[in-house]
Amino acid sequence: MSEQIHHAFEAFQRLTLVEKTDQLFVFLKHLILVCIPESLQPLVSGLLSVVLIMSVFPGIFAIITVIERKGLGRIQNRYGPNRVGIPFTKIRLCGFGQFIPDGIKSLTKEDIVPRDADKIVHFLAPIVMLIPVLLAYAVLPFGKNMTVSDFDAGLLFFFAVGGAVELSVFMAGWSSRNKYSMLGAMRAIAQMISYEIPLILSAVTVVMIVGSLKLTDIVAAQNYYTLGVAHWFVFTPWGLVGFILFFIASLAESNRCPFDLPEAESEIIAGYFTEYSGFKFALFFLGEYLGMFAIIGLGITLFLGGWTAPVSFLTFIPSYVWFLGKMIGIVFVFIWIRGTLPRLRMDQLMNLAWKFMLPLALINILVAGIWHFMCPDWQRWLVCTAIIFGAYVVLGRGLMGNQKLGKRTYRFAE
Amino acid sequence: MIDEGLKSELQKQGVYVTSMQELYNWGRANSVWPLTFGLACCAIEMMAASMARFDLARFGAEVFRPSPRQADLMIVAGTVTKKMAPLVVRLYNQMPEPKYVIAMGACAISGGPFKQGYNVLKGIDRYLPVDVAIPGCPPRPEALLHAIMTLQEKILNQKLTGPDRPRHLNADVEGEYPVPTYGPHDLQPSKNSEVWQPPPIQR
Amino acid sequence: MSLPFIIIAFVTLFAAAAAMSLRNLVHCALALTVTFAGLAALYLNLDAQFVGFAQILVYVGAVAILIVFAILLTRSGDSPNQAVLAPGWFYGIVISATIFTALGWAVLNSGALPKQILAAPEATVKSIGEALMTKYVLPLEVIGLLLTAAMIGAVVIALKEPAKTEDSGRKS
Amino acid sequence: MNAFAAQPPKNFEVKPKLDRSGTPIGDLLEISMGPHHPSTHGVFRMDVVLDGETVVKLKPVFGYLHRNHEKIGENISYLSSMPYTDRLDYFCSMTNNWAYALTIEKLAGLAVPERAEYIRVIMAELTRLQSHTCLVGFFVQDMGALGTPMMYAFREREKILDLFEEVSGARMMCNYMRFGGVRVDVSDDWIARTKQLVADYCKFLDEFETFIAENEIVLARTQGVGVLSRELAISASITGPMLRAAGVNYDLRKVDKYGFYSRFNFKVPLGDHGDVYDRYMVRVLEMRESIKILDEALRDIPAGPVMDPKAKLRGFRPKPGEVYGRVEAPKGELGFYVISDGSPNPYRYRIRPPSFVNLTILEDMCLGHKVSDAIVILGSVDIVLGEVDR
Amino acid sequence: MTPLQGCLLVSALLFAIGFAGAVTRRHAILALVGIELMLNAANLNFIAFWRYGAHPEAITGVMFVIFSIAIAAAEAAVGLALIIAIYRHYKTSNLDEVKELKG
Amino acid sequence: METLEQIKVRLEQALPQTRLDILPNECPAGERSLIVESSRAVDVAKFLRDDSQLRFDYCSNVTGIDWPEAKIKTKVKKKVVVEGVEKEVEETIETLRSGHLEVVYHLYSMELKHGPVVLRLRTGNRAEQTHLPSLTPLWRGAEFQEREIFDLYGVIFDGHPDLRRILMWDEFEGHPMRRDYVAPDDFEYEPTPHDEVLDAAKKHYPVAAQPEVKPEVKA
Amino acid sequence: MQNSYLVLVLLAVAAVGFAAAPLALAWLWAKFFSPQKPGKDKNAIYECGLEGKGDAWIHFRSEYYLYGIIFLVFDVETIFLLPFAVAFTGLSAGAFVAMIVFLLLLVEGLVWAWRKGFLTWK
Amino acid sequence: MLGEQIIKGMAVTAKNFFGSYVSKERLTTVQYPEERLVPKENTRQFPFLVYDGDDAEKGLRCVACQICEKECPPQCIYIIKSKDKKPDYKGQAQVYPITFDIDISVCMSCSICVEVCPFESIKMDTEFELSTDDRFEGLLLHKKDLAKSNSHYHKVHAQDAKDSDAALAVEKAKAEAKAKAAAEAKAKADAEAKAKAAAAAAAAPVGAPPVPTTPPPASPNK
Repeated sequence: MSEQIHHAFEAFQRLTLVEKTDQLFVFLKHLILVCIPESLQPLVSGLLSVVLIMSVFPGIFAIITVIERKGLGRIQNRYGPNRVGIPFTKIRLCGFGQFIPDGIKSLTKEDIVPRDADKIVHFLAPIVMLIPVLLAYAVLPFGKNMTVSDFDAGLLFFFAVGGAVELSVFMAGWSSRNKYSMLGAMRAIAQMISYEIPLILSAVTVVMIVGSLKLTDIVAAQNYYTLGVAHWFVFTPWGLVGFILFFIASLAESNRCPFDLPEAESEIIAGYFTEYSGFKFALFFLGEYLGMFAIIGLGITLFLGGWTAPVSFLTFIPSYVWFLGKMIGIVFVFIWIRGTLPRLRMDQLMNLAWKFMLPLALINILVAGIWHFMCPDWQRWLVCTAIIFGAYVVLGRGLMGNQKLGKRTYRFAE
Repeated sequence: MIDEGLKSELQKQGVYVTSMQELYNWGRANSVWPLTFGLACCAIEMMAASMARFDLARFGAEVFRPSPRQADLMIVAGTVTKKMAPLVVRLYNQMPEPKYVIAMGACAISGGPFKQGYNVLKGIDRYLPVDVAIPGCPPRPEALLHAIMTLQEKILNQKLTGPDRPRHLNADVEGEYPVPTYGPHDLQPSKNSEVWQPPPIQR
Repeated sequence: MSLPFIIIAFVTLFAAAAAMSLRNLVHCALALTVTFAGLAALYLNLDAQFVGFAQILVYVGAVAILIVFAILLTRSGDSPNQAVLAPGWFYGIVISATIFTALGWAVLNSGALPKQILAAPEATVKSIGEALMTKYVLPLEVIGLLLTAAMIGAVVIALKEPAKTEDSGRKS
Repeated sequence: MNAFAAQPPKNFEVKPKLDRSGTPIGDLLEISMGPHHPSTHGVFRMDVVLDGETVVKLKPVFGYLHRNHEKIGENISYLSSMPYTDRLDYFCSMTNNWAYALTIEKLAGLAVPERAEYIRVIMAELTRLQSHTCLVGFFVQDMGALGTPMMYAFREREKILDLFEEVSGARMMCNYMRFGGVRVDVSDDWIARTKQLVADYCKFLDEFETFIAENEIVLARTQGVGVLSRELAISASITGPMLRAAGVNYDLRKVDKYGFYSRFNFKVPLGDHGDVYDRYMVRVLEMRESIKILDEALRDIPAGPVMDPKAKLRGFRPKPGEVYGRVEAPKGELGFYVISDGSPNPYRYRIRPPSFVNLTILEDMCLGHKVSDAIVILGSVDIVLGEVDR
Repeated sequence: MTPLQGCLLVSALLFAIGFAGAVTRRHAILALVGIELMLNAANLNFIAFWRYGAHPEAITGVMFVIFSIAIAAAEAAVGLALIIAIYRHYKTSNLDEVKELKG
Repeated sequence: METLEQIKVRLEQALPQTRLDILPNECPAGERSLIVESSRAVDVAKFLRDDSQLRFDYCSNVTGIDWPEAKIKTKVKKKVVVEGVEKEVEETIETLRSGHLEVVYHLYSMELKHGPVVLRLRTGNRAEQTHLPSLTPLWRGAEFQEREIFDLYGVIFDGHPDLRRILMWDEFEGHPMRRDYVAPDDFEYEPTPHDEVLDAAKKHYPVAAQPEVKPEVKA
Repeated sequence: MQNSYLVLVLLAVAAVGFAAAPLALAWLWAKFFSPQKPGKDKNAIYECGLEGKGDAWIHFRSEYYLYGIIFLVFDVETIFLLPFAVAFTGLSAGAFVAMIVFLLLLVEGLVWAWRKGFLTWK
Repeated sequence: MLGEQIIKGMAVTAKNFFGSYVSKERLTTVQYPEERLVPKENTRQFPFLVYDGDDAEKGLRCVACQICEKECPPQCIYIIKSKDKKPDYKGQAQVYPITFDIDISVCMSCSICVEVCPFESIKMDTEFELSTDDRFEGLLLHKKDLAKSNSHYHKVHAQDAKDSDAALAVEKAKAEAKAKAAAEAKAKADAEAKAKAAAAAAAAPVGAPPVPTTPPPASPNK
């Protein structure tokens, strides 16, 4: 056994410093694994990964809630939470401790289950919500050699479990037996199923070019540099469109503004979790954010090169830092959008999904095919861009122009 | 004779309970989520308090929850009419414990300028246990911030156990307050004498 | 017959039984979802990864939703006191028990079943894709036709308009 | 078609328009939106019947803030009613004050010094600015924006409130005007700062318009939603920006020429579609016109007293008679109808609130739209419950 | 018992459960759900035979299941649409009542 | 705009057998009003709305007024010959005013931008003859205001499409804006007791008689 | 292969644990310190402060179902599209055309629904 | 172009976000307990009673005329007059309030009491940090809570206080001049008559409040 440890160390020694920082966690895991009997290795390996996921992402969630409140505050010309820090001390930490009292409070809040509610389903809904959300993390490559389980059909797995979130939302809304919850649940399902198709179809283009559903393969396909700039798929016409479609669809899938209809505060109170109090409500919050992180992680993997650096001279930064950095960056954009845009209406939401995004995603598949079959020179750029742009204009006009939306001029009476 | 080990054990437990109490109170005090609930003029000042100039968010209290299930604090901001009073009480009842009430403005405290009206409740404290009252018509947004700080102070001084523990920790105290019904001229009953015990008129 | 297989099979069958016997239709649908998920797990257990995930995608993600919709779209008539079982349910049970007995007997006593266990076969997505686009192109197109027909048919059936009356007026 | 031609009012029988098929495909869902609802602007309640998400019936329910203004006003003196008018439309205490003061001045035949009239115009237009700004903020929030437009609106409102507070002593409940003038004179410094604010306001409006006015989502949510025809608007006594958005040129500042509005050069923006977007844009354009008025008023304000020396506050007993006075409040025509019987208290003290009357056609505008639209339409009516229920 | 036999037994039991449900429950949706279960039981057989069968290198079983899933989905869509249509017509989704109403 | 007299003349021509009175108004603004008998109110209103010179298409304000029975003291100047000299003497005449409810409509024209014409309708008395025709079918804007008058004054508008209580709750009895409405006694506690409060409190607590209204010293 | 599914099981268990542990903690807290206080109003359905009228479990409109169908069809389509996409790089243009035909068949249904106005949410 | 305006809108929020780090204009928060807004000249919250000098009891300007009590719209002032009299700032003997309560749980901060007060004795304070959990006693301000010195008045409303002092000084001067004139006029009369006249002059304003000469152009003819 000591020999194995020695081997591991030796292999680690051979790496450069950059690689060492990059592979630190992989090495540590490897180190632990070689110390235990072989029969237990899969279990321990899984446990280690799970523990890492369960500690990192909920932690990010906690911080993000504060960052979101502070960021929205800044957008709105104010400070946001800045007085709560570490308990028992006077340290304020610029308010970054705000999530601790929120957590304590929701833990100690009374839990109310409505009399007429379906109590079992009402109880199960928040728990069921977390399962698919966390399962989705199994296939994400967080860094170089840092994929929990690299399935052959990893992408399909992601979409498959992602689709199961609808059910928990439905469970929550239906079991509460509240009209607002019910409306929220129906809206949530209609919205999620509508945006799942563009989400999948926009990812199909990447699969076509890479030729694998393995997320590690997809990252590897983007991990080379020309003139120091990475070959991320977002830098191709089809990739850009795919990324934008994926981005919009992921906003909708994670119920974020401007697609937050299921919990539209100004219309249906709090949507499907109107009747949830205490920690169950916090679990929905957690589930929603973890789902958002997961789907952003997938978006990064598909279009933004996963854990790779955008330019070659930045590759010294560890891969997991890139991944988390990109993820948090996109979360910032989500927050930014939330601070800016009003909400769509239900029919507009559906129109956008079915009449704009779905056709565009299908055309994008065609474009990806053309891209593959055309010889790699400037012509294919031109052709692909032209097709996509034409489709965008036509579909966009169909979406906006049908109702003659636009700027107006006004009369003035003396 | 208590031996030393038991004594230290007890002390440890005391410290444990105390620190838990402090943590509990600290958590509650710094995460007071109000119910989105505006009645009248004061509601505008309540909104102003959550806006950029005054920024209620600094106290971690900007998360206005539209559903009473997720709210901790009911800011009764404005005139409570008799037509509205049963709804206010019901909303309060539907909030989970621990919950607090701030009566913001003269109307909410006592009916204020409108107390002569036939449809105006002379103070929400006839039906609900008011924790903090803010005078003013309407109170300035800073006054609301001050009230939130007063409330936080009050929460921080609450005991977790013992006879003087707050209402929500006491199993013997009812969790709900009776909702009045509409009568021919007035609400029935016109007050909840469990909550409302005014000092006798002396003069 | 590994332990995971037994557990999964038990859960699946239990959920299936629940789905067929619970009173509340939504509960039935949820139990059914568990059955589908369990089946997917069985497929995974049988090394059919793609099929397993496809099963989750289609059945848990889509068919279950459709069933839930259908339940919500057709309630109100069913009062809870009504009998949930059709008359003659007893015969149904008997017949299905008979079927199971016959099948079980056949399975356990059949000599035609291969006895040796081969190494786990490869059914990668790539191989499936290649097979799909070469050998199975015609079925693929037929399935496309079928799906389109099913979609149009279902839409027409579900949204059939009994009478053309006035337009719904102030629509946005 | 002449819009002013006598039109029969809309049919009151509102047939629940169900589905394209004519038969209900689903059950109708009865929801009461409010009184405790995040976007009914207070304790307003709409009993909504939904078919799916489409509104097939909508009954407004009032009275949750019925504070008996009129009864109290009949039992207290003329002067004492003045602070109560602040609390009618609690965004616009200045215009409420003015309407009441104007009515009593008409009743008692009081004159108002020139400077006081100018101050009134300045205050009223500042009020209009802040009321419309807030409305626009609220209205975008009703559409689901997370408070950001509202925060910007309130940021500007605070600046105007600072000016109000400096003069009258209170942020919202100014209680500033009196019969025959205004309570306190404004300082030159104040006028200078108001000029500054007015100059800056255009910048804010420009920024706000880039922010929201042509945003695709806002366009999609507002254009063609909640259309109000000219005929119905006139028949239903709609006033204010709502009426003008429906294309009727009727602005009391032009029609009645009260105050010194005839001296100022401003125009009345009119909409052609009468939908939510027009109501929003008419308000925005009105703000720009208000800025013009303010510019002129702040430039031309004369020196002089601010109170009619004949006016007396205490023991005010007008001769018997009755009068109806009205001004163009930000929300529409705000009228006071006062009957005096010669005693210190009015015999009848009636308030004609604009938003109460404007709500008449809420149901007509909402029917057939989605529930989300109902919220936006309600937002575009711009109600303030203090005024609706009084 | 070989793993294949286990799979086949589970499949048979599933089939029986589905059949029993389809026959005994009054509610039309549950009848459909029963049929769906029976289809799934068949799918399980396909996979089991592919996995433990004689020619696992040929992926016929998998392909069959994929097509079968597609067909089952189409069947569910049309079947549920039928139930909805029946419900709209008869205001019940109870099979017996529908029978009675039909006369 | 035509004067009220002209309008009256034209109305009487157009609608014969309609009794119209003009109520004088002493205040400087001098908005006099047209009293119309309730049976012809709809016709008069229609005329006012549709006449091409009047076009009162905008009903701004609808008000209810309660006039309970009261003794009205009016001072009349009389010429009396006292000892051969004609003298003007003021004499106070007391007349009994029968109680009634009044509804006042303020009509304007948006098209011609003139107004107002004040239309007054009176009920027979305050108890049972409280029916008046509703003008809501003519001016939709009167809908809620008439409902409010029904709620607060008890005037029943015939022909109103949706006459329900609007401000008070449905179980409410009585009409609170009437001048004889007695508000519920709920001034149980007032930290600064004023006379009427203490009177109310005395009624409320008949047993524990309250001390003098304002005792000398407070402890 | 089997081992990689172990992680899934572990994750699922962890998810349940992650949800259940705080709920259990909250339950313990309620048990020992802050007692549950159910009541008539508190456990009634929230409806803007009014007493609830009518049931929320109503029969919904079939428009929802329509989207369900189209979703299902496209969802099924993806299980054909994904293997195709994976094999795409090694396939001929003919196979690509075949897949485009397959897609066009589905798009035809979509276009039909679009034309008929079924895609318009009502 | 679809999406163009959305991006413009996002640019506005981005401008505000980054602006909040550099410009005060884009970060308008006043962090209340630590920072405070600059008090405005006319800000009013709740009334207080002004007294001159150091003794709250002796220097109180209020003469319990009860005008404010009558005019207060929400009826939140409660006054009990004294039976005896004490000299006011002009030296005239005046009644004074034994009890002067203001219920700030009712007060609507309208400042009508200030306007109608002929004696410059009730003014508006700017204190707003009054939130309390004691609704009954905590919000009923008695005379001792209400009485605040003139210097406090100067602190909260500098300009107003100056004007008010000036008006009082004029009045005082007038009263003195009047007294002097009266004294001179009466100088020729005999001692008894003089004494009588002085007593009468002092007693005169007790029944009705004196005619004010202060800014509110109102005449107390109640």
